[in-house]
Amino acid sequence: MATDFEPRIVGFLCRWCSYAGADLAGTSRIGYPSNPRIIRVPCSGRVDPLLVLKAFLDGADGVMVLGCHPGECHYLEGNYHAQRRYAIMHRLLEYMGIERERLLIDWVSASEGKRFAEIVEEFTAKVKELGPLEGRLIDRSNPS
Amino acid sequence: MKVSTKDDLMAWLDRLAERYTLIAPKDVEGHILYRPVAGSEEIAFDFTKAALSPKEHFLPSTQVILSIERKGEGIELKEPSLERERIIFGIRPCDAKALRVLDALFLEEPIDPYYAERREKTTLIGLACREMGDECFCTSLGGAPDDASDVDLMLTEVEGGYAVQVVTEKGKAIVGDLPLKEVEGSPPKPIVHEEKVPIPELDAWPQHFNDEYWARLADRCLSCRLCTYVCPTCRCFDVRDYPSSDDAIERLRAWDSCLAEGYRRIAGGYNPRPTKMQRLRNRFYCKFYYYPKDFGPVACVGCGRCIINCPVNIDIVEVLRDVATL
Amino acid sequence: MIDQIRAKARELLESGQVSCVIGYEEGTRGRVRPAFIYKPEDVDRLVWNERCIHNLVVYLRQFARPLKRGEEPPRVAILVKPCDSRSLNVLLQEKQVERERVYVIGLACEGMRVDGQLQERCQRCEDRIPLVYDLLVGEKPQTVGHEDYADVEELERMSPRERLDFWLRELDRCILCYACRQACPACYCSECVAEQLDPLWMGIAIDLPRKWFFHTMRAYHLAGRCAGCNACEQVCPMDIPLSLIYRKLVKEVETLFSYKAGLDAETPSPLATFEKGEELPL
Amino acid sequence: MALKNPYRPYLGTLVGIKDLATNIKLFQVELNDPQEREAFTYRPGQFAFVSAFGVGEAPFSITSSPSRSQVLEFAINRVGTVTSALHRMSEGDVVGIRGPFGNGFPLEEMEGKNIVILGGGIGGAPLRPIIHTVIDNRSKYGKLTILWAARNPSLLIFTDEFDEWRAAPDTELHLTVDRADETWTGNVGLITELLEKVAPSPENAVSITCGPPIMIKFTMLTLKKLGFAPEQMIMTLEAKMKCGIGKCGRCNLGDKFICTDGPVFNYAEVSEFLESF
Repeated sequence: MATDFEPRIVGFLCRWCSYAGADLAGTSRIGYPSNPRIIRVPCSGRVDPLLVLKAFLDGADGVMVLGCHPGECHYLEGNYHAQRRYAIMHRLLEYMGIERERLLIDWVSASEGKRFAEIVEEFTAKVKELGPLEGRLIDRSNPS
Repeated sequence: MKVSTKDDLMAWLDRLAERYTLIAPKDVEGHILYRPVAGSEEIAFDFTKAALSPKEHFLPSTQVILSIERKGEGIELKEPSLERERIIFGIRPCDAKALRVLDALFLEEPIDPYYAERREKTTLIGLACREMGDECFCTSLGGAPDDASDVDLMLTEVEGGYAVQVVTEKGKAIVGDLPLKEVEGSPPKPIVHEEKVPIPELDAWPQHFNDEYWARLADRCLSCRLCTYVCPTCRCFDVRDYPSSDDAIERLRAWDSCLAEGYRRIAGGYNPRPTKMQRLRNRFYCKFYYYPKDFGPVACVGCGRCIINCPVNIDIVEVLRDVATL
Repeated sequence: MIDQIRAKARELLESGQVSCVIGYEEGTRGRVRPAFIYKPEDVDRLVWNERCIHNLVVYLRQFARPLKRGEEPPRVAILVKPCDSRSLNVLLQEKQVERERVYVIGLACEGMRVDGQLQERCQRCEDRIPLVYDLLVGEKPQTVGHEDYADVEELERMSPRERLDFWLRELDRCILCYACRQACPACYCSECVAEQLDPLWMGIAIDLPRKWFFHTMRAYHLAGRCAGCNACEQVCPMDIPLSLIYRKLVKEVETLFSYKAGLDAETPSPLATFEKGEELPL
Repeated sequence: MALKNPYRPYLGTLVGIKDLATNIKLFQVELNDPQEREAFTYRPGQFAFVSAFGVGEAPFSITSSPSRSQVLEFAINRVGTVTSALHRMSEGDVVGIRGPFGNGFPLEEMEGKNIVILGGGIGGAPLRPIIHTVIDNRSKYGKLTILWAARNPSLLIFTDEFDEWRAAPDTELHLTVDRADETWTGNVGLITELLEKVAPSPENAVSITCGPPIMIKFTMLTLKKLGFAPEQMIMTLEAKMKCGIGKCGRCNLGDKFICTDGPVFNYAEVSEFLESF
């Protein structure tokens, strides 16, 4: 795969934890790849898995959903719902032909700036390795 | 009659495929669909009826009708056009007649330029049916399995190859280097159904508009779009923009169906046709009453695709018989 | 069996217990089709045979509203096969159907046939008698089917790229006619994501990416809710192997949560609930 | 493409945006190309598609009068995706205009007659040009009676023109709202109740109605009661449309298309289909 491929990544970040974690990474001057386009959400439980599908439909090569660690949800149970939904979505996506590694679900607290940077680094590298998704899903294949 | 061997025919099609986009019946995972082919070996010659008519090459299921680009402060509009002339090989007489039905609407002023261009740039090579399929009723609507009226060139399977009949100038223009041999006799007549389906006269329809019949027929309708999408004459479409990149937009036109629940729903939620009875009734009235009144031809060619595919056995032939006796 | 069905239908209609009996009748060209019987004198139209392939539960939603303005919604009777009964349970659990508004005539079933061939879903059916009914007609057949997911596992063994190619090849001929959705009892949203334009999910295009999106989206929505009646695959005019998607989900939901949809009318889908402290393999 | 493409909009610029009522704005559009501007002639009652590029287009009645306004005006209620996108726009933004479409009002037939205008809410938009036409050519028409209604006072449109309408010779303006607020001192009640009270004579008269479907339906009944014949009852209808030229199939009313046979109809033409089109 061409090394100059810069994957398009969408990151859905819970405002109570991982978004703050990303902030912390920034203020602590911890460098990480700029690939993710970050969307702040109120809770990982808010990230309807259809949003992930939509991101892939419109050209994302990878999608991250980051929430609070289980048991630490600001709304008590949002991330438990997310966990179940994504357990299924992961399997479904992989079965429908999108590598499981293109969708990352993980938990990052507000104090884990370093961990956030590591996750982004690792995920970006992984998606880079997998190559672009665009061109496979995006191709218009209508007969005329 | 003039006859070409199948080998000569295939070689000729291969030559045509170099100059034209050749669209032909193709076996796609067990379904016959009209698709662009690179050469004649991809063509399915032996089939009764394609799953979809070649309508999709004149009114594509989705097409860009306008490319909208943001240029600085301004906006630039581009109208896409077809690059190559096309040949559709193997169109059945009923599907060709369906194009005549669509012509009545799309080529009436103001002319639909996208449809018109596709018609203009396409030559139709018809393939006569040997016999009518179980669900076919083209002969009840003035058609025939070997009707050559709506194609440019008509082929009929005969012993040793295909009888070739040049119908129009367009047909004449492409037949040039197809080796033909004069053979005694004429192509065999196709096998047709003895019994015809009664097609109610125009005046018969209005009096039944409020009949209970439609509600009972619609009880089992699933409100899917199947019958309208497989129909060679249904032409409803939707138009909507979709962003194709950060500063480019495509205005798309796509198939739509009068059976879909939200077909008539206006912004704000009001739906003038909220029941599936109203929507299903509209389909039949459109085909046999509104369309002929507005544009001339009946909007049904008797291809039978809706009968074959309707999951709940809403059978247009049964409906026509019922309306004739209501 | 048919005499018993007709007798019960007549009794229910004559006594006014129900306004309509949803069953099967002979259609045209040797097909059986859904029938809606409103009058006792019409019950002889009802049939029961191996061609009664439809899942009639999908029709219950059209009786959720009053037939005439100002009236209560009608009470109806419905014929259900074992597979259909599980989708009825799903709707009961999701409060889409009120149990007391439906009289359920359950049918013991030896499987449906198309052109004499036992349908694949019936070869896999492990139920054979409905899981919910007011009246059971017939006796439980001796033989039951067996599900081994062999075809699903074959697909699982492919690489994701091969699978994407597989699905794009299969979905290529989809025309987004939505027959699968319309035939599905569990697809009852008043406005489907597929048609929602604000926010803009799919738009109106009928193209390969959107076909992939639609089927994946619908599958996700049916995870933990699909009872496996296979109506979607049955109605597909393009014979897209949709059961491969839905059975995969049934399999995963069973593995992850030990749950099968529609076994009863009480247990909610695992995707509608959670257990505190659980950790799932993501 | 050699043919004139009826799907290609003219580009126009929003030269003015004014608040008309809650969620209703008046958009003034000037076509960018001077030749196109010159060639764009229309009649009261016709409509045009307005594009919010990136979202789509929707049909709106042209609420300006050819005789009065240099720019095209549209009164647009924010209800759906296209209208919301338009409401987000500001002056100077580019829109698309496709039209004019439809038949417009039968102005010639209306000459010499008393005219009763019945407008409900945003339904007043297509009626404004007819009011202007009658006022500007006052001697050509008989008495002008305007019944103007809305669900509540904040939804009445063109309120800044009421004084002008009232001041015109032989002209009456009656207002009503379904629900009053603390500022409202006028009529409260449905337009049909007001219509019964005002009771315009059907003698040598023609009524023109536009409003929500339910209002049109009941207004027709009241007009009938007052003695209006179906041919005297004109209405202008709206529907979801995608082309404006009779192709897309969506706006049929029986065998008639609202876009090409309408949007102006008399009751005799469409009564059969009005209930369930």
